[in-house]
Amino acid sequence: MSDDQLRAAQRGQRLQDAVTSRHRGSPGGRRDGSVVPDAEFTSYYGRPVVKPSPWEADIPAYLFSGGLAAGSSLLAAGADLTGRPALRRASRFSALGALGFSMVALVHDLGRPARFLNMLRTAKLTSPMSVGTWILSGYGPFAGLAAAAEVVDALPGPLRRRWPLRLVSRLGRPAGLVAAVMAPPVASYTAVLLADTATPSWHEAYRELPFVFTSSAAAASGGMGMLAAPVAETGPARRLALGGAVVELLAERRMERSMGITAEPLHQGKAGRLMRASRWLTIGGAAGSLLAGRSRTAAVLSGAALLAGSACTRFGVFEAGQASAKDPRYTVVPQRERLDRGEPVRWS
Amino acid sequence: MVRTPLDWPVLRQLRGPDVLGRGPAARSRDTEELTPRTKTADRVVGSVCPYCAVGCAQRVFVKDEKVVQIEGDPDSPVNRGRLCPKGSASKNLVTSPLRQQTIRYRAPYATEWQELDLGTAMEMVADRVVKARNDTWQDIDEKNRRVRRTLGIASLGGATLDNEENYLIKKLFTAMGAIQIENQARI
Amino acid sequence: MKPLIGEHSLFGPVDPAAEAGYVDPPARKGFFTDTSVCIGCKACEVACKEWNEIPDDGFSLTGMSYDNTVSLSANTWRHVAFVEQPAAPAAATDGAGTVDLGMPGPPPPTSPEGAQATEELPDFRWLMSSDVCKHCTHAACLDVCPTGSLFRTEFGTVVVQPDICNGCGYCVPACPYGVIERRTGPEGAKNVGIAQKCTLCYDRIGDGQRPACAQACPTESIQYGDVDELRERAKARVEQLHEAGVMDARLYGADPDDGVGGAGAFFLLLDEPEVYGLPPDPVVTTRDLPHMFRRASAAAAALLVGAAVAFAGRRG
Amino acid sequence: MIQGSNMAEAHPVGFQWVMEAKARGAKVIHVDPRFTRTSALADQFVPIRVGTDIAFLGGVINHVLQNELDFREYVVAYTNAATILSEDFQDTDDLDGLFSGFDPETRTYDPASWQYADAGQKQEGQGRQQHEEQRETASALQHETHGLNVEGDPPRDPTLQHPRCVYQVLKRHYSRYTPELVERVCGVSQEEFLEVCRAWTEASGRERTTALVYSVGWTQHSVGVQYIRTGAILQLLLGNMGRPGGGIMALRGHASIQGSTDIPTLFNILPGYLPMPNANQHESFQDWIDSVRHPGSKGFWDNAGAYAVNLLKAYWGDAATADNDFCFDYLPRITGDHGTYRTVMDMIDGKVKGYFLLGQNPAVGSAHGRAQRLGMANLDWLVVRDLFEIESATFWKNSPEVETGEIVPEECRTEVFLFPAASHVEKEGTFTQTQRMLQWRTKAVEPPGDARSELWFFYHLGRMVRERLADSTEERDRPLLDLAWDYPLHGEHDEPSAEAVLKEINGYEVATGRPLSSFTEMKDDGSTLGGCWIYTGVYADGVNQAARRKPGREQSYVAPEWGWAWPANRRNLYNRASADPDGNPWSERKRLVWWDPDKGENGEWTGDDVPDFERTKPPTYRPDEGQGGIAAIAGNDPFIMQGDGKGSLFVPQGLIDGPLPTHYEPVESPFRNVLYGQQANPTRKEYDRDDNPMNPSPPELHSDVYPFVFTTSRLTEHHTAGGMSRYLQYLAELQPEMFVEVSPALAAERGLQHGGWCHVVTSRAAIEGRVLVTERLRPLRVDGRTVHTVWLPYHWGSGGFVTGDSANDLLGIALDPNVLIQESKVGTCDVLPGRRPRGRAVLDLVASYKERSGVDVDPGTPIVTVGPDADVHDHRDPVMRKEDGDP
Repeated sequence: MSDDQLRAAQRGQRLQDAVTSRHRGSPGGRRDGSVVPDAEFTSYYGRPVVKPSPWEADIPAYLFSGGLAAGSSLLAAGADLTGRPALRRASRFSALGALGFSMVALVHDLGRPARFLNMLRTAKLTSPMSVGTWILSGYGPFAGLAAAAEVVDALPGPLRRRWPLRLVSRLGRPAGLVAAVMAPPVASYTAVLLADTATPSWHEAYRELPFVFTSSAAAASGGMGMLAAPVAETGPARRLALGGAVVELLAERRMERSMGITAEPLHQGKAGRLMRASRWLTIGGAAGSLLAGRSRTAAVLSGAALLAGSACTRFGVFEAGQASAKDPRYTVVPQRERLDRGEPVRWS
Repeated sequence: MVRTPLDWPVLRQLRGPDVLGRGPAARSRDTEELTPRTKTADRVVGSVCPYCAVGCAQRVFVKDEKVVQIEGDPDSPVNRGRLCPKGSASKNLVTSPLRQQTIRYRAPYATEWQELDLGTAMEMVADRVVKARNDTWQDIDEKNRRVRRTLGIASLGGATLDNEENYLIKKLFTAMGAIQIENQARI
Repeated sequence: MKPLIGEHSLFGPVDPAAEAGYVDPPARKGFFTDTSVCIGCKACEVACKEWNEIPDDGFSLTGMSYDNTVSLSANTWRHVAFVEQPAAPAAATDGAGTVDLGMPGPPPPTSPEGAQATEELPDFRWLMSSDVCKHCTHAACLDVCPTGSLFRTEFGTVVVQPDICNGCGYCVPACPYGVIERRTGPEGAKNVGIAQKCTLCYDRIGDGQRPACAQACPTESIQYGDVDELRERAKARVEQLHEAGVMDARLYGADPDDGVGGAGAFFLLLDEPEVYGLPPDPVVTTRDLPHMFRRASAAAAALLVGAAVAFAGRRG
Repeated sequence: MIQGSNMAEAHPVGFQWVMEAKARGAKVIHVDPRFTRTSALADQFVPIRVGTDIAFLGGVINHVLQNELDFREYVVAYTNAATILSEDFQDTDDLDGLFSGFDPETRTYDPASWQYADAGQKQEGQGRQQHEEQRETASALQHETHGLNVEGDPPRDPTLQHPRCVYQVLKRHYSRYTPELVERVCGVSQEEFLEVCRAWTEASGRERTTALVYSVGWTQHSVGVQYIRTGAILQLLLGNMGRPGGGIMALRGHASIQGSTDIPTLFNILPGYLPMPNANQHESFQDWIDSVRHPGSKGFWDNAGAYAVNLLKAYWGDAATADNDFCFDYLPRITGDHGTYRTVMDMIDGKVKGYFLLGQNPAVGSAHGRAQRLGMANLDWLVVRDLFEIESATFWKNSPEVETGEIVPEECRTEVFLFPAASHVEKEGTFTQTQRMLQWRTKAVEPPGDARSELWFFYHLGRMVRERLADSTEERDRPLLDLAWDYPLHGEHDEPSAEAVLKEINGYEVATGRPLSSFTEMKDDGSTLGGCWIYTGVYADGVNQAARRKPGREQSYVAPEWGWAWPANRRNLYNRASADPDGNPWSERKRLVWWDPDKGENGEWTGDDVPDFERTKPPTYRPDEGQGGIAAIAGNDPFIMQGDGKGSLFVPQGLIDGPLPTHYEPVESPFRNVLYGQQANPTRKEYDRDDNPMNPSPPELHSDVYPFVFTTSRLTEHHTAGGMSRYLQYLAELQPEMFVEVSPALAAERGLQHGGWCHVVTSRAAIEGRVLVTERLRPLRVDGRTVHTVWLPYHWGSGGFVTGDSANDLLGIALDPNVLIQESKVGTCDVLPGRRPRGRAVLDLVASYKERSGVDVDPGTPIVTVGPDADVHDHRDPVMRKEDGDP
């Protein structure tokens, strides 16, 4: 007899009470403070209705690094076009680095990593993951090529002039521009990836989540630029970071208002801590970015804060979704309310 | 089936009509070759569930001298092909990893099992039966009644034994003079 | 050529096999699970495991009545729920008043109400229901699968192809019923790391046999057949029960207009769906997918514009 | 009507037919101590205190008789209702719970006064001794299986008015079983009770029938046989016997448990229900035969001589001749109780050397597990044949007694052989199932490794024993050496042919080998042989009839061509009763077998089933005076195995504990018998030993030490002692742990936590399990008090994927006097929160309870609690005892 079993049994008892609560006319109690008043609902021994995703930290890390890569590619292209070589170089490298990291995270999270290439077996418009894979497959080589061009450019002259390398160097700008054009979907599709599920706190966020994620990507990549490039060249990065941070804070607030009770998990437990951290880091980073034009230290600190804030956003949203899936309340109550209002979801 | 690059599902999607890649375009080779093992079995024999006494008929599917499936026999007027969880688990009964397949022998005062081969074990049991019978034989009992029996050998059988088995058991023990021959039917 | 995404491709009533591109598919197959005759024997769970060679789900007592498999999972493709329902509020624990040690001696003062003990619980119910994958008309798991491992069969059912699945896990949170799951063990079991769920015994039905669970079910609580016919049968059964005074009987998942376009495996329940652990008004998430993609495109465009604006500013 | 059975859980596939009947409008009623999966599907569930079924059914009988709701035409014509009893008969109301003829010394009855008026009184004087003997040898019921011994024509009063006719006796006997009494004894409300009465009677009669289902919830009691008798009386009164949709169905729990009594491995009978010869009574071959056929008596047992000769001939072949009484002398003699529980006591006492366990796990599955294991630990050798390493094979290393130090492996001398057995698909043969149907199993694969069938094991064991004795000149070895032990072998393992054995069981002509088609072909001169006369026909025409598998959908609903049912492939016993005395169906709806005057030469019985009647005996046939045997059965007497051809409402012979079922409390009960001074079955079999204590019950003191009632039973997901389920992953996971079900009220009273642990204590053992608090168990008000019932499944032991304590350890051994089956469905106990003590401490706990209850001080429960000699502390309030005046 393991402790797990005992716990399960005790849970069974508590939850049996929950099952019978409706018949006894008492409300299904909440265990911790919540924004919305207690709603009476019934469940099967308090068991979740939907299953949480089997994803671990790899996936929010992937969401974050994908956004960072996308924003960085945009920064790199802008820097390239406006003659900011240091910012360009840093951004191209961070784009590639983030992309590489995200790929590793993605593959690592598979149940059968060796079958990664099966992702390209079909092209499914109904699957955000398939769509995203194809977007990444388009974006990745160009982002890689742009970063390769930076490497070539850093090589000693004679070597650099060998023909394949020279070609790489020549292709740096066009590749970087193509990557930049493809980058925004890389940042925004991940929001659809989460929203296109039955996980209550993800799905209910589907209207605003893309804006939260892209603005968060902007803040992160701006922060990265501030961190990695000399102050002189980071003006656009600071502006991107500031703009991203402000929009993220606004979009996140708007998102929560649209979610009903499924916003609760964003305030509770691990997700709540992450979201609060995200907010303060983003506000701090945004404030710091105003000073970052003058102080390298401020730039580094606020850049790091923004990166961390963006990461916290992704982890927070991820965890809130997981938590919402594990509590039947977030699945049952909105649906039950819908039915009780006489508004079931029907085709006709 | 030979695979060519043209079988790449993305191309199959593009060729239509399954543009969204949900149906025919997504089918794999294993899927195309899927066959139930009830169909590929070498033979199917009629059996009866060994658990309760309802008498549900079973069909046992055998492939390569292994039981690959046991399910209810739809022809049976008793169960009409249906089985309860125990009947449904009877392949698990036959193939359980805990199934005993060799003789285990525990010597007097031993703390562990030891292995024996079947022939030796049978010889040992036969010796013990003969000895116990001789040692405890009664031609007459304490009240001087003619009984010609032994009270030194007893048996208790489960009720999953076949009629033919019970018949031989009772026949042999009766000839041997052993009378404490009992069965689950008394329990 | 039909449009890439038709009017009914993501939502609404449709023949799923035809929609998926099968030409002249056979009649859609499904389950009608009539829980009013379920005896909770779990033959379906075992028959399913025997046929599909599913590993055991661990040996732990849950205390959830006689349900020790808890829910549908990678290793449980049929799951029988047990719900014990006391009827009257006072019945739960009749308190100190009538508690008596059963010792010999004079009867306790409450003896005049002796008959109460049995009269208090006239409507005690023990509901049992065998749950299974719903084989939705609009199946979120299938639609979000990036590899095409999950696919629609010619029978309109939804099946995982274990030789394709790479275990991305996306189908798991996509299912509005919490059916599909990635197998994590036990060690050495086949298909570990791969999404697992009911196949409606695709191999068997392709050969004209019945799915293992329906074949085993002693009381025909699980009925297998053509979905159209099963829906008729289900409607008639509900009417019959209503006439017999069982007003709690209702169908679940049988309406082609519902949030998943109607389930291929639907149920007759004797209480609200959530009592059995089923979502009361499930909706396939991909119904909102076009909207999601539009919002994502807008957000992407905003990012592009935002970046441009960042560079358009004065040189700092 | 389902009572004493949890059909949906224990026989789920059989339950499909109940569900089908329900869908067609049948009302399903379940009477049980616990709300089970059967109750969940029933139209009405009636909770009843465990062990009070006779009071409940007696109440229904009373309802029927008081309101004259019986099917009168059927009752007068087909039962012994009109038969007039002896003047000497005194009922339990006259004697405070005893019938006339009781001897407190031996606790047995002399049944002389129970006889029909004017019946031969030849048993007088001998009767008591006979009852004592019968209890020891579980042979009383032979009168039931061998038919009532009736000579002459006892007087009858078809108006049923005679005060001593069975009908009136019955009416008086049950007159105190009123709804109020049922409520007081059983804890069933009067409303619910009357609802059952209404449903049962309304669904019985000419146009409708009610089926009654029971299982071991009825048999495993100290009055088990009388439980079933009560059901039989009711079904006879309502005209439900021998008719389609009626009858009494015993749902048997093991694949071939019916076969195990037909072709028994039981100490008291030989195949075909022939008795094992008894050293006292069967001195000669003729004595033995006559004890079965009762010369001059009526009915089908008249041919017993032929059946016996054929069996002996099958056993000893050429050696069995008319000159040597067909080797009758070779049969060993029984002299008393040699049943499994007696034998276990003998093992503890060191009298038994060797023990075979054949697919049986008494360490978990038999009552009083501790006694079972201590017995096994005191043998010279033990042979266990099983699929798995069951607890009975490992008692010497991991039993509870090893934990307490009562068995020390280094000091335990028992040699243990564990032989792997073949599974049901690895051998061929027949099972006989609950409906008396034999079904043949074809072998699918060879058994793995050293696994072999019992057929192989015993054939070769016999061969080897015979080889060892081949040169013996000892007279005692003749039966072995003369044994017909020559079966064709086949396969790589020399497997004997099961089909050859089946042919021997069926019987054949010795000279030609032609299989017999019917037991009527059996000769008593040695020209035919057959191992089990009731199975004759299973190999008719040389065809294995049990192997027939003509699809059910291609046959009538009786499906006569699927398998083979004994006797004579008859599916419904006594089906002559489905027609009225004139031979016409009682109703067209309920027709099964009827007389067709136009068939054959002078008319024949015909119908959907094989008629259970002589095919050409017309309904108008009346025997001549003085005729015996089959010819004495009239054309309107459907119960052809009974001496008078009538269904027995009153049973003058054959039952040790009385001619009519009477409510007695279980041996262990917290309640005093409300009806009579006699507390429990006065004739029950008990082993009064220190190692078999019984918890005290009123009128003894200290029954409050064990205040709760417990009962045990099966779960769908497991099989009996778990030997065929705990070792399977797919079943083990469904019910993974031993648990104890209690009501919320009891949980509150004893501080038990749902999901936590508790332990249950009796004077035999303390076992633990996880607590399941459930309202499926509800406290009942009985005799003005609340009684709590504790329920335990008994599937667990120390082996397999899932383990736990064994519920059967809690039980003591007290047996039904008629059949020596233990009372394992009810006992008293205490329940405590938390896990039980470990090691020796558990013995201390049990001992402290015994001390408090006085079990140690005063061993031996007083069994007779009424009469001048009854030495009991009766502290009852006399007013509570008998409202209508104590004698």
